Amino acid sequence: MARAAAKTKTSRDTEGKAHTDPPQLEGDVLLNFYRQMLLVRRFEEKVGQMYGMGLIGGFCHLYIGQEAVVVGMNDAIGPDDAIITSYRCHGHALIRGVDPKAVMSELTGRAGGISKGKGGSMHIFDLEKGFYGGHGIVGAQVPLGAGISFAQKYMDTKNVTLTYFGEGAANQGQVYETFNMASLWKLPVVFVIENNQYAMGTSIKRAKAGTELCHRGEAFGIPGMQVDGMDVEKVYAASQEAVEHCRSGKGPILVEMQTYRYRGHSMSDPAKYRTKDEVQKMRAEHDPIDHLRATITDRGIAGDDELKKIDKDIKSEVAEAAEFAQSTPEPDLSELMTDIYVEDIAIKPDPDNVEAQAKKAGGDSVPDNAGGDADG
Amino acid sequence: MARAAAKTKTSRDTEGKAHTDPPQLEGDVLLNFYRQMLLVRRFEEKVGQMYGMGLIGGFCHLYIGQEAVVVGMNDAIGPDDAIITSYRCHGHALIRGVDPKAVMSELTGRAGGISKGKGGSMHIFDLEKGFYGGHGIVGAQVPLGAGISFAQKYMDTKNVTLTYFGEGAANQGQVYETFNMASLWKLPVVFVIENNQYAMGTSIKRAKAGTELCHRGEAFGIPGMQVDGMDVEKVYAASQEAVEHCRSGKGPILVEMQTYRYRGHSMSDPAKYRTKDEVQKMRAEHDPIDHLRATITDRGIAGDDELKKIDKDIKSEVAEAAEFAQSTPEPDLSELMTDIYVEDIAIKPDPDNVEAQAKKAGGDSVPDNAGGDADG
Amino acid sequence: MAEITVRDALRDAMAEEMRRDEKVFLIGEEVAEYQGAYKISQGLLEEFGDKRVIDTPITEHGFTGLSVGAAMAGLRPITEFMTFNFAMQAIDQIINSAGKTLYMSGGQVHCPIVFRGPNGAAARVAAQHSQDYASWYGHVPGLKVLAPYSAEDAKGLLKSAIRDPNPVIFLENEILYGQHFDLPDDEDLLVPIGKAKVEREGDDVTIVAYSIMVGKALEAAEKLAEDGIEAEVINLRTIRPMDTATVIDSLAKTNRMVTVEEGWAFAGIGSELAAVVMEQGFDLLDAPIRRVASVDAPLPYAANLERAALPRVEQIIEAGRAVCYADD
Amino acid sequence: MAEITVRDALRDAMAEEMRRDEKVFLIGEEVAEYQGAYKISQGLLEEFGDKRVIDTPITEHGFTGLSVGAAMAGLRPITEFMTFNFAMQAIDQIINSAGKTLYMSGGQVHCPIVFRGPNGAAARVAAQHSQDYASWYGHVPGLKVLAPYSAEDAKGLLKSAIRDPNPVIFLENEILYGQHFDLPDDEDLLVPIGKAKVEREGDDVTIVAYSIMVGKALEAAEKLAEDGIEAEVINLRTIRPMDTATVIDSLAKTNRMVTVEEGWAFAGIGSELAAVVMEQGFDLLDAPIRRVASVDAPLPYAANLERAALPRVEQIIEAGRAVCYADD
Ligand SMILES: Cc1ncc(C[n+]2csc(CCOP(=O)(O)OP(=O)(O)O)c2C)c(N)n1
Ligand SMILES: Cc1ncc(C[n+]2csc(CCOP(=O)(O)OP(=O)(O)O)c2C)c(N)n1
Ligand SMILES: [Mg+2]
Ligand SMILES: [Mg+2]
Repeated sequence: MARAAAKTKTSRDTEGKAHTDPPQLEGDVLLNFYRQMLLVRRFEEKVGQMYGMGLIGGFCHLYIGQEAVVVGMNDAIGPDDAIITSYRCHGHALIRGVDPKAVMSELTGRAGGISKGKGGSMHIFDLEKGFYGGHGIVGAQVPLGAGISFAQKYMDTKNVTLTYFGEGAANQGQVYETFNMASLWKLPVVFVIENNQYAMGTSIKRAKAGTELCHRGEAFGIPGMQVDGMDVEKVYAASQEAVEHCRSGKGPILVEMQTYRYRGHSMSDPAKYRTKDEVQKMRAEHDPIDHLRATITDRGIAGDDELKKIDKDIKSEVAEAAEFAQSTPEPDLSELMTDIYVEDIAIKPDPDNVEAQAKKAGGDSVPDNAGGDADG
Repeated sequence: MARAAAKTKTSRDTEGKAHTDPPQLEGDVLLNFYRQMLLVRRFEEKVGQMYGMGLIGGFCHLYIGQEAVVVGMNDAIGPDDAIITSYRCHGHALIRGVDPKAVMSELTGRAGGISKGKGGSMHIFDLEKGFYGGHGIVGAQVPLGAGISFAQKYMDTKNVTLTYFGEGAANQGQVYETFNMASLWKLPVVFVIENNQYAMGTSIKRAKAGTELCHRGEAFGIPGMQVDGMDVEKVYAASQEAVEHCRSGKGPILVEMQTYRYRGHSMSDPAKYRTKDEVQKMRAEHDPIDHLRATITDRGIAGDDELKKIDKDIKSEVAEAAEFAQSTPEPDLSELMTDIYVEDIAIKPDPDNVEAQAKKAGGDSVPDNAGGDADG
Repeated sequence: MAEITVRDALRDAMAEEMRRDEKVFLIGEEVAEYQGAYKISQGLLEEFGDKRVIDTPITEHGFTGLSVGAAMAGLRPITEFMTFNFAMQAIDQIINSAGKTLYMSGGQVHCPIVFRGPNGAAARVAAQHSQDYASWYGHVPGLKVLAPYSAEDAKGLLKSAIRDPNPVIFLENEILYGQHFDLPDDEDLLVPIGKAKVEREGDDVTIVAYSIMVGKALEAAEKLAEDGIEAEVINLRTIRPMDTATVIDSLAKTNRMVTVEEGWAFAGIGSELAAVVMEQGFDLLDAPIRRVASVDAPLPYAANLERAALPRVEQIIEAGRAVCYADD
Repeated sequence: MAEITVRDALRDAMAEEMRRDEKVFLIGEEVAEYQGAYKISQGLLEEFGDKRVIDTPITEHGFTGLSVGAAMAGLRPITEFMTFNFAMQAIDQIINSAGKTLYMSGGQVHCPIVFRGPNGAAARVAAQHSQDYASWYGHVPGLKVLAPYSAEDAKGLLKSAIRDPNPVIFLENEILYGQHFDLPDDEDLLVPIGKAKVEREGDDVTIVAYSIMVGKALEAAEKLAEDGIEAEVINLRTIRPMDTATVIDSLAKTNRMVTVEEGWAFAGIGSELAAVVMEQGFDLLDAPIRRVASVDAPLPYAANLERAALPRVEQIIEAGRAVCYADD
């Protein structure tokens, strides 16, 4: 897409017609989407429960409400493509194929966790699946994602990187530095803004001056799309177009996904910044899973029984993950001093043996979760 | 200007007609501009000489070629308005009314310097004149400038802040963070991009993706203007409009000044990144002082003799400054430990008395200017 | 005297100073409508309005630079970082603009600003959210660096910081926010910057700590006392300028010292104390100083590893006994 | 053996490693067409082309994050900062992304990257352009931190850094770039990371220094020798992981120590050495350690003040004599 074509399509205008009326997908594709979205939903619901029971600590951000985005985007990329996102990363990991057991055990901080329990909820990684995390600093994943796509281009792999970030993150300066370089160097990166309307307690209206977010790349020559992120078919259609744009060497593209999170920002958020009605209305009228379920039954792809069976299967998959995440042991104390350097050089300013020190750490006075009224 | 009006005017299109054919200015205004531009030119030429003689050290960036920008902009603001800029700040200081002696002595690092010799070429400040520096970190002055305008609005002074930065700085992320906040909060700040085509050795073409710089604020709701920065009358007209926009409470505005620097980026720049021809052509065809001189004589405002007299006066003013800057002594060694804190608490990790230490610093082994082949 | 949490003490300090001086305002992410991510600014928006309690977009670099500019132009910003980890985005503006401009301008450009927010580990928030920046900021002349422990510290030091004409880094601790302390009812409670506080007297060993570690040091001191070792516990309160006189005076009495910090040991506050004692109190030492600090690793999420990573009371006790040669 | 400047040694190190490994590339401001702001990358664009020698816009935060991402995805970036002062814009990506991700990912995400550029004072470039970041980066586990002095250090350490699978901070010095040193003609010159070098042997006092201060320490040692004091000069070479064994071994011989650094003293490298000696060599000390460092102020521009601010040979001599009680 040439510079002059750095225009923005919305899912509403005629130019973007393809998005308003995306081609109908095959039944098994939709069923697969349904299964995936439900997996994320049920997984996150379980996470919420387990957090309430004190089995998960620290900051924990659920993806409930936004499932259509990750599910619809993921289908456009192959196993050798890459994705990267923020702390709100459980869904991205699951849909990328990371074992739910390994994700859930990371959340409980156990040895069976995908990061050995050392990263926690915000830091899920699975390099074998091209999943680059899981990053805690708002906006940091944006240049990182461009860097992964830089490597893809450098090594001429023809792969692309999906770089997800929130609409709050879209105000961070490093995002614009990245837009400029990605455009200058025609990097194969799809910037996906998950606009769920809120950054913690700040509604987008209070944090963003100017135009819609999909236009924020235009001054840098990056075309933008605005997509209904609550409709997985529309997401799917947009993702195909965006990934194709990158893969064909035209450089970066920006996709604004309009979505919504139902839960608080993190587990301790009282969510006073919006009305219950607002949330209720979204759930009732725009829920991506309800919507897809209706499509599936309307089109006669599957009946209630089949859908119930899917739900049941997923519930037991999630239950199994939860079970595993409680039975896998805590990491061995020796893990404290590994993975600091690739060669595991332990640098000890203290003459005492640190491992031994760690081993002794039984009788403790630091409460695990003291003061954890945080909201990061 | 409402969000919808966040449009860009160029000095070339019809909408921007006012800029292509600015109203002719009074003779004495133009003569005053001439005097000011010449002051900057002659001052900087002298600085170049003195640097060559080793009287000035470190990084030193001349403003030659860009004089029309500062001179034309300055006339739109009053004594209680504020300005802030980068390290390329001698011209801004002089036109803001800082005594040439105090500027030149800062460059020689002497007690008579406006910053007592402690800041040097990149760090000229004169708070009495509303001149907030003089900043060495590319882009850092942009949020600082917005902060000054924030204070102006907070204290309801009706003043505005001119915030200057280079086209290279315009890629820094903090600029976009600032655009967003300045627009959200309708701060009275004029962002002036001095687009002199090069950031050190990097031509704008190699560093900027996308559209013209004047459009870079639009996504944030900031209207932009593109102005011929080699023509002081056009700069003047644009500055009136921009300052009026801010002062009337409409929020920030962005002015891209298309200009050119004749000299290297700093004193040690071999300038191999552009041809001698390119520079020669700009000097011959677009020199802002030549252009103004022609206007003045063409319009019969003044004759050669009067102009020569101005030149002579300025040369002696500059010579006097240079003279003073060499005769004023180095700062007293006690200055080493002042101005660290407002109360001058000297925190000494070393038990020795630091002032005494400083006093002894005569016989020295650190060469003043060793290795100074830098280009910062 | 009333019981008060550190959280409320901080809020009260800001509210009192905002009442006193119109130029004081609070700016940061979620400080206004949300009442602060950690609810430190509860009620301030209501009392002072959105002109003086300002929510920003997520743009640390930008709003820090903007605050610094506002301070240079005569206001007195309190700039909240949701945590100090995020201040790394903005650290150039803190060091190069706020910290150095007074000097570079030959004394012309003042920058009266307070940068505040939680510093160090919270609970199970993992490596990117848990760094202790005391030694980084302490390293830099031009800044003042405070690290309160109790509600008295929090309120009195924050009030002093807001009135101070220099840039002040105010390092809070998330775990302490909910802790209760006695606090005198005194609108004018100002704790002086640059003065340490002896929290507990003792003749046998000096334990120097700051922030949350003061509590752990006091706990350790109680346990040590059971074995007949009386520890003097010093709460540094100010990291820069450091009150070395109080430290050396105590050492003159005890001749032994343990330093405790939550940060990493390398080039930390304990290191600085070791050097200070070398220079000012070497002959006073009957034993080498021992540092207690976090293990030299990013902070892990797993509960057992996190426990093992952070300094523990037993380690302080052990170090205290070691410098007293109690186990020899 | 040939005479070579530190500048050329650095260039050669990069060129050799780029020839050896296609994944190595150089990225930064003005590194390509301009041949480096300090001409360190002279000739590299010509030899390796613009795919591997890449000019960036002025966007430290962005290009650092981008480099780190590229390293995570399997490349081996050399990321040049025009000076390390500008790395403050990007320090979150250095610490939180490059330094902590291996740990947070349980060992999955490697980040083989070298961040390099001049650090500390150049000549008369004033406060914002002159900071020494050795102790800041040295503080942080997950990073390795190197500070070469000679051409051999420069070349051999840079080659080791490029081959190292971890993030490495490589602190050069602008004043040293033009200095000549002998260097063995050896394509495979690798100086090991984590090992200090004894630059001069002596029995009376150990002087520990890094970067440009090694030269000053050697100068001071020559002068001290005229008075019969034989100094052992240790060039740390690596700040993290620090080779404390070499330091303590030397102390065991001399029983006296002076530390020299260009940075500020507070929580600096000298402080760390004081603490290390407390912990590992207290009984070896016949006198307290003395730190020589910059004065505790932003660096001034004026020639006389700058001279007075930075550590001088005479101060090292004076400290050396003091720890030997030569003037008593
Ligand atoms: C640099 C930085 N600043 C602040 C935070 C604290 N924080 C964590 S999430 C968040 C809100 C982000 O909102 P958005 O980008 O919209 O993503 P969402 O949480 O809605 O998915 C904030 C402010 C942080 N982690 N990093
Ligand atoms: C953050 C930062 N990065 C790099 C530099 C080094 N540097 C100084 S000036 C400059 C070029 C700036 O170009 P531009 O913004 O166009 O301004 P000009 O010099 O042309 O006036 C660079 C890269 C710096 N001072 N600060
Ligand atoms: Mg959001
Ligand atoms: Mg320029």
